[in-house]
Parts: sequence; C-alpha cells; structure tokens
Amino acid sequence: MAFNIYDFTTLTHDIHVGLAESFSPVLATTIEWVIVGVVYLLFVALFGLFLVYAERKVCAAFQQRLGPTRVGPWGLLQTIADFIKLLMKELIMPRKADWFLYNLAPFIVIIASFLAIAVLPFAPGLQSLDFDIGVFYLTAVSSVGVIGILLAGWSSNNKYSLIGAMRSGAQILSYELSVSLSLLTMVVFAGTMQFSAIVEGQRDAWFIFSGHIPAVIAFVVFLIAGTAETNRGPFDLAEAESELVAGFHTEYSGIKFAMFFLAEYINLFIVSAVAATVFLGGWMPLHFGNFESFNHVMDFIPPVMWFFMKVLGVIFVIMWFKWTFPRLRVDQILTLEWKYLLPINLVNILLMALVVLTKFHF
Amino acid sequence: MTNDELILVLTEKFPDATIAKGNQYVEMTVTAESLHETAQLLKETETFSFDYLFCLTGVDYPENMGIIYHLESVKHRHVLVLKVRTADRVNPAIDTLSDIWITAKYHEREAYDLLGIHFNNHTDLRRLFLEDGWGFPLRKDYVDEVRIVER
Amino acid sequence: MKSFIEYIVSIFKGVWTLLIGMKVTGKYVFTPWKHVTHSYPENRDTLVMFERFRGEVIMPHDANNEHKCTGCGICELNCPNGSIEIISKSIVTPEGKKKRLIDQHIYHLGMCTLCNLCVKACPTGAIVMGQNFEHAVWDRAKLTKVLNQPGSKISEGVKE
Amino acid sequence: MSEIKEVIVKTDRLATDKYQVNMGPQHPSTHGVLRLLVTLEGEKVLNVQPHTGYIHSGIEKMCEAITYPQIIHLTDRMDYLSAHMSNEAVALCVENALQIEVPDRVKYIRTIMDELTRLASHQLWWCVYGMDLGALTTFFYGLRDRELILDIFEETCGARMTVSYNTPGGLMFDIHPNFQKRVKDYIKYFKTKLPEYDQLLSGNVIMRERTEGIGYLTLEEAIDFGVTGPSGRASGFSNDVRKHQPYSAYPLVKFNEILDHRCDSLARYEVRIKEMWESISIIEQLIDNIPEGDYALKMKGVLKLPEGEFYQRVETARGEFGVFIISDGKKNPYRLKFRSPGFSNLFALNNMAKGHKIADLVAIMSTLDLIIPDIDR
Repeated sequence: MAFNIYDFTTLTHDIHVGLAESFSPVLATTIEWVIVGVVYLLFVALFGLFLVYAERKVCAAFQQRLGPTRVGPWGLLQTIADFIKLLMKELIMPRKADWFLYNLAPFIVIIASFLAIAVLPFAPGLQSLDFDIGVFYLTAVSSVGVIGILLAGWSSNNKYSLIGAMRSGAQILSYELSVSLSLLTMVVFAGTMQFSAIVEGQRDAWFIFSGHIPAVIAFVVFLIAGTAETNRGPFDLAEAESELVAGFHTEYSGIKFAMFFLAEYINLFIVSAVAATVFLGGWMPLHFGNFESFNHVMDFIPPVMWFFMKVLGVIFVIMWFKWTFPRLRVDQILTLEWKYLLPINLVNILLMALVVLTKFHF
Repeated sequence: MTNDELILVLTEKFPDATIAKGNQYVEMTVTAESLHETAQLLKETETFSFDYLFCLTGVDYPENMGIIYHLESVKHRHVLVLKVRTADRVNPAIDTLSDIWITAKYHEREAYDLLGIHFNNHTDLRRLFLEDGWGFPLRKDYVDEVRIVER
Repeated sequence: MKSFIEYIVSIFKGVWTLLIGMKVTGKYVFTPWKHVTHSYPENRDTLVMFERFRGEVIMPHDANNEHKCTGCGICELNCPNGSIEIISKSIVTPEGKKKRLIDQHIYHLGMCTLCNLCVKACPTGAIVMGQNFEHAVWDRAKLTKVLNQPGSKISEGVKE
Repeated sequence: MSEIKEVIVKTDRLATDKYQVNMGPQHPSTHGVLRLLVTLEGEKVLNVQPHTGYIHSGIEKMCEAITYPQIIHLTDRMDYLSAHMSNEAVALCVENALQIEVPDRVKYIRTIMDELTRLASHQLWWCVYGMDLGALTTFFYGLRDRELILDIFEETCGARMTVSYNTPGGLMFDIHPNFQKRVKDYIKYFKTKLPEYDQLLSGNVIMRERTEGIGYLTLEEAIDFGVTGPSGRASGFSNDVRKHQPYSAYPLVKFNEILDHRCDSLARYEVRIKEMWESISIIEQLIDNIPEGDYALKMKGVLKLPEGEFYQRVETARGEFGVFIISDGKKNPYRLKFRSPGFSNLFALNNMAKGHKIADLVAIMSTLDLIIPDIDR
C-alpha cells in the first residue's frame, strides 16, 4: 500500500498510547481533547484567513484587478492585518438590543461550524470523530448555525437585520432539505453513513464517476444547495449588500463581526470538504482503471494534498458562482428549492436506487 | 400642428387669453382664475391634447410671481408655453394643476420650496429640498449673510 | 405533458445561460496578468498626464524669474468662484509715469473648480493649467497660493 | 389575569404589522444621498416616498449671479455623468438667444462628444445595475470600458468628468490630434465588449427572472409623470429630443429611436443596451466626416442676452434636459431653470415599486438611472 507512508493512524495512535501510559486515563483524555481542540482552532483560524485572502485574489482576477498587494509579499499578510484591525475595533451594541442574545449569536454560529468540521476526514487517520452516522451528524449540526443567524437578526433590534435573518431562516431551512437529500442519494450508493467508509469505498473510482448520471446530478444539486446553505454567491440575500446594508450582521462590529465572517468561510470550507469527500473521493488519489503507471504516480501525492486540492477546486467553483451571478429574490430562491431542486432530488434518489439495485454502475 | 396653426386654434378656443408667438414656442398668458379650467381643456381637447408637462418654472417678478408651464403634446408634437401670474408677491397663491398632470405635483412642491408660491388644493404641499422655516431662496429679496458671499 | 417538457427545457436553458455567463468571467480569471488596474503610487515615475489635463492654475516663470502677468484682473473677473485675487501695486517708472503692476496673484485652489475660464481669458497667456493632481495637504491654508514667485517681474515685451 | 387573556386573543391570529424603513441617505444602493421612506409589510413594498434635498446646492440661485460662460461649468456638477450634454444645453440656449450659428465642425464634435458621454453613462449604469442585482463583477467590466472613454475626454477636454468643453459659440479647445484615432480604436474595442455584457447579464436567467414584469410603468403613467429618456421609451413614450427637436448634428445622422412597449425593468434594461449600439453607429457616421473649420466663433468679452425667454431641450443619458433662461438684457440671467430628467423620473418610483419585494425596489430604482445632484440641483 502506497498510502502507508502518509498514514496518520500510527502518529495519532502513538500520541494516544504515550499519553495513556504517562497520565491517568481522565487526564490523558483531557489532554487529548485539548490537543485536538487547539489543532482544530489553529487550523480553522489559519485556513479561514487564507480563504479570505484567496477569495479576494480570485475575485480580483475575475474582475481584472490585482487584489491586495501592499501588506506582505503579494499581499499575503493582508487578512492578518485586517484581523488585527477587527480585534482592536470597538464593540458597539445598539442600546435597545437584547444584550444576552446579541452576544450569544456569534458564538452559536461559529460553534456550529466547528462541530461540523469534527467529522471530516482530512487524510487516513486524521479525523477526530468517526461516527457511523457521520453524514447524519453533519447535516444535523450544520443547521444549528441558522439559529445563531436568526438570533443575531432578531436581537440587534434593526429592521434590516431582522429582514436578513428571516430571509436566512427561510432559505437555510429549505436548502437543508436539498443538501440532505443529495447526500442521501450518495449514502444509498455508498451503503454507509460513515465518512471514512465512504472514502474507503471510492478507492477504485470516485463516486461521481462510478455513480455516473445520478451522482453528477446529486453533485450539482449539492453544490447549488451548499452555496445557498453558506449564504454565499447568488444566494446571499441574508446579507444582500445592495438591499439590506449588511443583513443580519449590520449591527455587529469588531471581533463579533469577525466571528460571523470567519464562520461564513468555515462553512464554505465544510461544504466544499463534504462535496470533495462524498463525491470526489476525499483524500483518495485520482485513479484510472488500467493506467497502472499513472495511478502509481498519483499515489505519491500525499492524501492530505489530494484532499485540499479537491476542496480548493470546489471552493473555486463556488467563488466563480458568486462573482458571476446576480442575486436571486427571496421568492425565487424558494421557488428554486421547492419547484426545481426538491423534485429533481427525489427523482434522483429513485434513479440511484435503481442503479444500485440493478448494479448498473462502475 | 405648426405654431401659426396653433395660435389660430388657441385664439378661437380661448378668446380671453393673450396669445403671442415667442422666440420658439407659442406663448399663452391666462389669468389666475381661469388657469385650472384652461389647463383642463388644453389636456382634454382632442386638437390640443397637451398631455406632457415637461417644465414648470416659478419666477419672481418685481410685482408678482409668475408660473410658466411648458406643455407638449405627445400625439401632435406641438409645444405651448402657458403663463400665469399670481395676484400677490409676498403671499402668492395659485390653483394647483397636479390633478391634471401628476408630475406637476412635484414641480409645484419645488416651486413652493424655492419661491414660496402656495398652490391651492395641492394634496401634499411640503418643502422638497430645504428644511421647514428656511426662507425662499429664489426670491430676489432673499438674504442669507452666512452662505451667500457677494462679490 | 407539454408543461412537463417545458419545465425540463427551462431547467436546461437556465443552466445554459448561467454557463455562458461563467464563460465570460472564466475567460478573465484564467488570464490574471491582463489586469486593467494600475498600482498608483508605485507608477508615479512613469505616470504622464495628458497635456491638457487641468490640475491647477500655475504661472510659468522663465530662467530670469520673469512672468507674463500684467495684473489686468481679467482672470479675476472670469472666475466663477472667486478663487483668484489680484493685488496690484503702483510704481513710478524711471520716466516719471505712474504704473500699476502686479504685486501678488493669489489663487485659492480650494475654491477652484478647474473650469479653464481664467486661462482662456488671459490676454497675455500668463497663467496656464498645470498637470499636478496631488493636492492633498494637512492644512487648508496651504491651498491658498501666490502664483508669482517672490522677486519675479514681468518679462519685457509683454503688451500692457 | 385579564391581561393574559388579551394577549391570547391578540395572538390568536399571527399578528402582522406594517413598518417603515429609511433607505438612505446612507444606503449602499441609493447611489448617493437619496432617502426613501419605504413602508413595508414583511418583504412587500407598500409605499415609497422619496425625500430629496440632501445635496441641494442652489445652482439655480448661483446662476443668477454669474455670467453665461460661467454657468456652463456649473452644469457639469449637476448630472455629472452627462456633463457634456448639460454644457451643450446652456451653450445652445445662449446661441439661440443671440441667434448665431456655430460652424459645422463644432456641431459634429459636439454630437460625437454627446454620444461618447451617453456611452460612458450607460456603461456606468449597466455596471451599477449589475451590482444592485448582486452581480458584483459587472461593476468592474463597465468601469473598465468607461475609463477608456474618460481618457479620450481627458486628452481633448482636459477633464474626465466635469469636462466644461462647451462655450457659447463653440468649444473650449479644438479636438486633440489623436482624437479621431482614439475614438475609432475605442469603437472597435467596445464592439467586442458589448456582446459580453449581453452574455454576462442580459441573457442570464436570474437577471431575466428578476426583471421581467417587474416595475410596470404604463405609457399613460410615463407621460403623466414626465418619465423621459430610456426609462420613458421603455414604456413606449416616444420622447427622444434628438429625433423630435434635433440639435447640433443630429439632423444629419441616421439613427433609430429605441422604443419598447413592455414597460418593465427588462425593457428599460434592453433599451439602454440598444441605445449603446445606436450611439456607436452615430459616432461611426460622424467620426470620419468632421469638417474643417473653426472650433469656436469669436465672441464678445461680456455676453449679454436680449430680453426674453429662451428654452433649450437636449437629450441626456437620463432623459430630457431643459434649460430655461429668462433674460432681462443683463450679462447674467434674471431666472434660470434647469428641467432635470431625474427629478421627474424619481417620483414615478412609487407607482412602479408598489406591491413588489424590497429587492425589486432596489432593482427598479436602478433602472431609472438616478443621479442625485441632478435631482436636487
């Protein structure tokens, strides 16, 4: 197995064994939790910052601009400078805002994002929670974030925020359905809800290839619904800049605004990572049936690299949506979900079930 | 309809009005009392059908205020300048034409704002640009020692 | 059935128009070196304004510190904003004649709308439009300039 | 106890209420300092009441104190995107009053400049419209093309937006020697870019869904409100001053007045896109045929208009612009009135936006192409 040199299982196992030998079980588990927490926190913060930078550069390229160039080489430190600026900004709260809920909202949003990351397999062995109901868990926790958005909009005591939050509620509740159904299609195909097993099942061919037509349809639907779930691109009516100033986070400033901002990019990462894991083979390298030499070369690229290449690819496509399309109206967004995506999805599940039953797949 | 034809028809229809051939357009001066009736006829009579009011100007003349309406007929493509003078200069008042041309509603608000001409029966006569109690800047006797610097 | 076909067709048509839009933006994203923006303070050395560009009013002086302004005040009359003030002085020429000469040509850049009327009206071509556009200063008083340099005098041969 | 009962009775049906939102004066989509007092029921717009005057600068009052050549530079500051047309309106009005005929060269150059201004204005409108719909990239494509026109202006007129290129009796300068070549290059370039506008936005299914049947303004309403320019022509209101009361070189060129009878936002959008093609065609007809001659007539130092009233209409990018001068024979006007297109167009907004969603309000307002200094003056 070519993967072995890149397998993280031994590393994580050694840490676990080392800790268990040195400390009491309770302490060892606590330390493990802390380590995992810190690693995830660092990863999310850094990757979030990188995504903000990437978004600005990609958007600049779409618009024939240069993007940030001044801070650091090629403007690489721009987002860090921005983040420091946000940290130092004064926290302003509207006088008649609901103090408790107003302060709680950003935490709910960002915690929901963190919860979802836990089940994503980055590489063999690099996954903190390997549930056998992984997909189910992910769809469950990723919809918690909308509570934060609703609270933020309601508690700011601002009409724009309220409209934004209500739009967001309607939108995320509807699109949750499409995300779940398109994932369900793939669960039908994979026969499991465990993420590691889903990735393992794509060793020979990614699901988007082996599942052919229904898988491609599910992928497209997932991309659209996922974009809507992250309140991005043509579906950003929750913060619709030209209509609602900044939507649900109009009244937030400083670090609380930064939390919403970061959560948006983490959600973008989660959607892309799920798309990469379920449809594009996760950390599995690209293999073509009989091209042994090609497959061998592909094996030498580490699985983590594969995973992130796929994720960044999907992120790029989602950014492409955002920087090309006009925004939909609130009734159109619901029309798209209930009249187009949902029927397509239901038919698609049937199709996938037929494909699985007749074994008409690669 | 050419200007000359228009003058003929207008003289026939409105014997009381003063009709003259201006520099470019036919100019018709009416009294303040007959303004609303004349305007109604100008819009609704088939031969005129002046349905497009494109400019409404209030003017501060030495003795009274003048209001000048520029009318065009989309159908016949002729233009008429309708002029009227108020009786008083300090407290000018005139009938509104906003029930005939909706756009007059806003142009009249502007004239009220800048010249202080009161339009009778106007449904929504509020200031348009300036604050309440500002004064009427387009009047010739308007003084503002802070903002206007004389050279 | 017909409406169902229309429904399917509308999906594909819609997706197709979206793809066309993505093609246009995609064309630009993969050629990022063809950007159209400039990095402004960095390109200062190579930045050349058009010769008619109206940045500010200046009064050119030649090598002998001489200008062409007679102090007639036509520019002051033509200025719509009162941004030019001419302060003239009376001197007695060697021949014993009294003569009015310019003392200070004061120019308030902060009030100027760069309409070119003064330059156009100037009978001797003493003032022209300069190309400098970086007028930001910390103190508003610095926007009031005296155009004729200290110690300068009117060049010979300018008709009065 | 009784209080609780009351609450229960009240919440028996889900209580709904109207509420008011102030859009502006500081709002991303009002393009300046327009304030709209919007009454909403949920997302539905019940009433829109524009409040103007945040940028009222008293230009008409100022004009009463300055001379005619000086007035021209003030008109730049009103509708800054159609600066050249407004300049031309005053210049033409003064020329008419003095009964002088400018050389053909001046007429040709003025017409070309008019059309370039119209192109630039419609480009800016297009990109801002995209942005109001949420397609942020259009903004940069529109500005990219507009910058090149502004370069042409800068080379010939000396300024990019506030051109002040006209004077009574002619032009401020002759055209720059590069002018014709630059314009021809530009037209060639822009002909490749304009189809991209269509691909990116016009054909887009989201954009069509957002505009079709939205913001309906009937022909009668358009005439009654005096909605002119592309916004009025999209309701079938034939109001192109260039056709009906031609000025400058417009009698000499062939062009179509773009009319559309669909009356909705999409019609207003497409009228403007088609007008860009017409502008290109007008420029192409004129650019090679600029006659030789003087660029300005020799005028007196102090211009005094004869006593009387003079009106001049021109077609700016937003609609019919009028200058009404009442002269008492002095060097400055007794009363000067600007009939600005945006002023009349703005107040039709309530009729168009009523009953639509709040997102449509923004889109409808954007199709009117409002410039706030033009409204407030």
